[in-house]
Amino acid sequence: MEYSKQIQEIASKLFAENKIDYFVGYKQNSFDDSQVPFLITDPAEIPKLVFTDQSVFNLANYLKPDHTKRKRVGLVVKGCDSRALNLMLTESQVKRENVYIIGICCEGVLNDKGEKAQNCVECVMPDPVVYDEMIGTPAGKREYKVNVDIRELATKTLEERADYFESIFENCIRCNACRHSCPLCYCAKCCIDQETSTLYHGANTSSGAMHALMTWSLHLAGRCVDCRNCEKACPSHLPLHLLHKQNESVIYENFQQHLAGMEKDDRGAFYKYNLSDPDDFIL
Amino acid sequence: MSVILMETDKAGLQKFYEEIIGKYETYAPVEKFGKYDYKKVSKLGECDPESPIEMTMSVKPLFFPKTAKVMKFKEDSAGTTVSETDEDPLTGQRVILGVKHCDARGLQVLDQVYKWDYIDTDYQKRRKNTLIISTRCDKAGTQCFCTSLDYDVENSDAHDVRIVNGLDGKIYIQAVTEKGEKLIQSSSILHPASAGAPEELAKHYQSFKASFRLNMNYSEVNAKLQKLFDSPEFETVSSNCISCNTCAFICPTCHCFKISDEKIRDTGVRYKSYDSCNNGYFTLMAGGHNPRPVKYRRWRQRALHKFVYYKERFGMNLCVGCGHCAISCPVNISIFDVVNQVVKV
Amino acid sequence: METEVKEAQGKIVSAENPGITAPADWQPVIMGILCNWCSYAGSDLTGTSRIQYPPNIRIIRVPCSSRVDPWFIIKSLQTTADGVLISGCHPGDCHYIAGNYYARRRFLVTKKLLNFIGYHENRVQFSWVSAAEGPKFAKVVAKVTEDIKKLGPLHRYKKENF
Amino acid sequence: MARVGVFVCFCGANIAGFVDVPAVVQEAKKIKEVKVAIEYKYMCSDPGQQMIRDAIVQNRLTSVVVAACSPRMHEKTFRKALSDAGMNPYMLEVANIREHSSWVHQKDKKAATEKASDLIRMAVAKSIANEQLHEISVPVTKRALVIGGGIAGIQAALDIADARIPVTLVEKSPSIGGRMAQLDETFPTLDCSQCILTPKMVDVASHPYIELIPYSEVIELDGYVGNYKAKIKKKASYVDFSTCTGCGTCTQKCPVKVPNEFNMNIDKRKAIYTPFPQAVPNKPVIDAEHCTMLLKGKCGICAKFCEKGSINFKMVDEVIEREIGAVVIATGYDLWDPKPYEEYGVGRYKDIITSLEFERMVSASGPTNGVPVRPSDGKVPKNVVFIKCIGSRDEAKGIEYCSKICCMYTAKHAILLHHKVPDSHAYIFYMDIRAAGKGYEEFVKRAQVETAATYLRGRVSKIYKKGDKLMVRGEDAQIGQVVEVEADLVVLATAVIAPKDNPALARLLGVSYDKYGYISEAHPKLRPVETAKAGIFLAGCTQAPKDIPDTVAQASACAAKVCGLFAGDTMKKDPMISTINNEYCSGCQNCIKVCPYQAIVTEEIPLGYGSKEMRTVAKINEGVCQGCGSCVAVCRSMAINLAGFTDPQIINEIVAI
Repeated sequence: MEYSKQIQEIASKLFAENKIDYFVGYKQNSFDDSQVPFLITDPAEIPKLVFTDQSVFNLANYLKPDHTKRKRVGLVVKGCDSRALNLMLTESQVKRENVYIIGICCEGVLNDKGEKAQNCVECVMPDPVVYDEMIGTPAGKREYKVNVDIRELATKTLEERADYFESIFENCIRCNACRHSCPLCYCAKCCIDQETSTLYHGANTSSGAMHALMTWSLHLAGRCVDCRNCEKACPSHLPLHLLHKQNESVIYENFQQHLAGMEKDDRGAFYKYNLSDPDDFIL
Repeated sequence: MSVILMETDKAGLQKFYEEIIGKYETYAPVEKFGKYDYKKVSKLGECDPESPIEMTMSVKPLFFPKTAKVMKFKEDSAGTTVSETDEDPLTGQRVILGVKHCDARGLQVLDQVYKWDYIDTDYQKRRKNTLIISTRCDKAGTQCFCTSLDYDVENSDAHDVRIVNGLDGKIYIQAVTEKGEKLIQSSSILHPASAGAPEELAKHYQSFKASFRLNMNYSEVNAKLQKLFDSPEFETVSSNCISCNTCAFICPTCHCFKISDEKIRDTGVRYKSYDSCNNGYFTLMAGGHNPRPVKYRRWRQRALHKFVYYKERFGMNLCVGCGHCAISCPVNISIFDVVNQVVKV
Repeated sequence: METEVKEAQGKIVSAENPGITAPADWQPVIMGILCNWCSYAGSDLTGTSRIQYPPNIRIIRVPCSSRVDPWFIIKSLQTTADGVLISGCHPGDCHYIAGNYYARRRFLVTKKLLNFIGYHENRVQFSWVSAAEGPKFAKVVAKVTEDIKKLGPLHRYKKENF
Repeated sequence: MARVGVFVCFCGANIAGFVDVPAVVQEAKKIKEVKVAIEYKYMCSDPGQQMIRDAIVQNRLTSVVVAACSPRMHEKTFRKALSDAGMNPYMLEVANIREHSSWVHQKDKKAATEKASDLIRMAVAKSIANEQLHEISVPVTKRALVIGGGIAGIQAALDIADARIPVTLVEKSPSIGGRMAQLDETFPTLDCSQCILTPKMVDVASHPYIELIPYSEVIELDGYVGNYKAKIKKKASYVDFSTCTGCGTCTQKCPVKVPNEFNMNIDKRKAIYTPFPQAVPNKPVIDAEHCTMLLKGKCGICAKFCEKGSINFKMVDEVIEREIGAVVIATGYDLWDPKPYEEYGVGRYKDIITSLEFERMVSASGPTNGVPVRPSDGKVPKNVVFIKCIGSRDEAKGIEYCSKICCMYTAKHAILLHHKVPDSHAYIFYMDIRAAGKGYEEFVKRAQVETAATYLRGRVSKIYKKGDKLMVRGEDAQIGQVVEVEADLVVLATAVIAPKDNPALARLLGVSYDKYGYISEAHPKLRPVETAKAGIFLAGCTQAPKDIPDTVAQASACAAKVCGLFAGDTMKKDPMISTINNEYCSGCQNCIKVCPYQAIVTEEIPLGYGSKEMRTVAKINEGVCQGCGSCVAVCRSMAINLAGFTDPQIINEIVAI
């Protein structure tokens, strides 16, 4: 997957036609083959733009208010990124006319071990679901499979699961990188940081971390698009995807196979209901 | 500066470690989720004192924990009564293995702020009762730049014992402080180093120094930065920062914290936990005013605090060049690149 | 996901971490969050008809089950409660047209997630109790109390024991 | 600093018998914020309330906790006590230690006592987070919309208008009057329907406070109680009512003949027509489905003969808007189509008719000038068989419920038949005679005695033709034999059903309706004239089958409700509704998606202090919000809170025990 050329062309075209105020893409790191997000306002920097299977970060993150200042943006998105973008559009965080979306038909990106990332192996929608311009050939929707780690954990005993997750919460340092790297965590002030609120549990203990991460994952339930920005951002390398994939699997099998951000104007699973939703778990 | 210099071989070093773990309450890098963090260990198998710097968290939490109880309180008809928290687990006599030089230097830098106007007794206690055994890296990490800062890495006195893997296959163990001397002398495994040892150490340091990707002229950078408060460059260097706080939380010298009370029924505990100046509302005031609402101002604060303000106040550079921030940063912003770009323009 | 409850002579063993035990006469605290129009009225009816049930439940009144934010549950489990019971109107009976349908979705996901990270699934239970179902409310409370007594005290993620 | 007073009630022995009240009081005293804790026999009694009032004043309390019976019982009582003591009534919390403790743990006093003090602890903790709330007042538009111009609509409109409140009366047919206008005489008094109805119709037309909009439909209603906005579609009548004198020439000259639905299609009307002679307004309309001019563009005779030139074939439907404060639904009823009764030969035999067809026949102004005739040969029938419960009480073919009025009007028909055709005889097959009502039973007796109508208890199993007669075979349960009656005419008392467009209307008004399509009332006993949606009321058969007296009574009840609603310039409203904190709102608008009342809208606010850039946040419409809290639970940034059940209050409760 190597689309640097096309992206550079499109970017220069957009600047030339004055369609955008700035462009968000990827830049090669000098010290290794990894890439970082790259925001340009000056067309002169366009040649630095690249896109390969190292273009990991979900750039929809840069549509959050404190980045965009509501300017017109040109943006490169992969399948999962575009789903996140779709949700940001439905939740009216972005004005459609303010983003020029370059959708990439993604063939999967690499993890830091250099092999295809897990979420790409399990990806249900490699093609962009919303775009102004598409690069690559659409591969089409794939069949949804329950995450391998979830399946494995489900076979463990309650106690084992409890121990495992307690170790996760113990190792959390509550830097909130997971939240800040998530394109869908755009709240003006996150509820778990509202010192004044009684929900607030500031102590950086395992219970504090559990509280924060559980609340966070429930706020992303039915919205998470599995881009794994959070996991990559986590300085303690915690397997944060577990919480999201768990919710996703429950929602998928119980709520009409709902997957976040697949269709236009699709609201998160918690903002709609169906009369036939499961009722058997209720006494 | 102590002269005691011992030597041994790989096997000997392992024995030496085992001996220490046997004798003292020992902390060492333990792998969890692919990241090494300093935990209490009971046998050498659990830990890896040679853990690679990219994969290792700072040792700071052993002195300034990510969260600590400040006090307990009880509320009833008598009013509010405050009481001491139970014994702090980190204040016992202990040895820490596999500390990086930069990390140890970080503690030295932190000491300044903790013995400044307010004396943090807990911190002091933890420092006093701790013996730090530091292993000098053989090779610099991709983001390391400790050698180009304001301290002498080769002869750093930030740790008590220094371990160097000599290029000649021998392992040299050098005491830096009295505490260190006692430890070494009490050991049965080590034997005094041969005559050529100091040269070996110097050679090793040279090869180590040569392996750095990042180098800068500290005094020049520091001097220039002092005049660059209004540099527009801060905006460009911070353009793709996502204000995620990671850099501050894993930094060995960041020391901002917040206070929170947790109350159940009529009793509660007051906690002191990490906080970060990258946080959008770190400086948000009660009236609603926020002096650093945008990320470039927060970055300017971070850069200047690391490279100018702290130096001015305490004579030490707050950044120790460990590169943890750049490694952990989801978008690989390195404070090294930031300051150098700013001074370049 | 289900795991059986461990037994021990004369002691109640915590289902989540068997290290923790409690005396046989241990009494759990159960947080009951009831919607005002059906379940709370139902619980009042239980009282007026003098139907007896175990005294472990502590009742909180909310206007509608849709008012219940999942973190009420998390907070309860982290602080005072060994178990949580949330009750609302039967589907279709919601005083606010459809509140309980939204609530139902959140409840399912929350329950499964809590079970996933290591809470026994009986720690958090839900019920539909109408204003006329006084006897049912008593039955539900009795069942939940029984379940949670079996599970023993909740220890994990409790805010540090003061 | 919070100062809380705790007041524990013995409730005689109800609480004190099973809870150690003094111990509970001692426990309460241990709580930091509690400045005073008092026990008393009956807190709800005047002395009890006096204690509360005094304690508030003496101890400068900031909130009050009453530990007694369920808040559903006495919350209002104690709130009043608070406000009497000059305290905000919403600083009260009730700890329900009777229904939730003493009455349900009668065997275990210790546990009951512990639980009671925990409940108090929770209430105290909650009350600390209570905020001062004030009743919300919403402005009201003092105009009522009445949908349906039958007797129910007419009565409601007149009563409301007489209270000098403007009314807009919307009727879908060209004239008001509804079903009652089709009736000949009414039971049990046999006074002429027209004679009592038409004066009211005229009143409506001439009333200064009534705006009559005939031949039109409500197509949209938004807003909330006191502040609705209705869109009304006026169907094109092709006649300019302002100039038309109602002379009727056009109707005479019109060549097109169409079955006359007012007369149950027994005779014909013209394509331009007034439904019946006393129609109000008495202006003709053109039936666009049959007018050759409108269909083929030929004819236009009516226009030629109209001196006023009121005919306008170019006229189109017009939508008008009205701002209104309340709605009365009075859409009346339809009649069930007896086709499923094949064994009776419905549809095959001309001489089987429905009651309303019979009603029209015996009506003096009807198609047959008041004489019943056989549709087949126009002969006057001698033997007439009336069959009741056609479709009613018949789960298999029709509906389960009883249509209520059939027993009475069938009796009436028997009497009328006797009046019109003295030598005739009426046979009435029935399941039960339901004659509950003033003078009803007597009326049935009158039918049985005076007109010697033969009442046969039992179902009719078959009707077959024999010559030009109809043979009605049925069982007479009283003698337990199969009987056969030779009939000239068979009249079916068909069931009353809800108008078929009721559900559609209910949806657009946002009210609920039952499985039969009748509009549901808010409470079957205590709120029978309100719908669940505030400010929308119902009158007459749109709710369930009713006779005229009931309908009129309910219509007047609606009027009373509407007048009550409009009594002041503003309405008072419970303040326990959602509020939004703009600072935290991220404008994701998910609250809008889950709000069952469309009570949330968006508003644009400056990005920061004095900033030109705007951002979108949610805004609660105080008038609409009912305080369910759905939005609060889905608000991830915790920008929304529900007054009276805020997050701090609930969490305080959780951590208090």
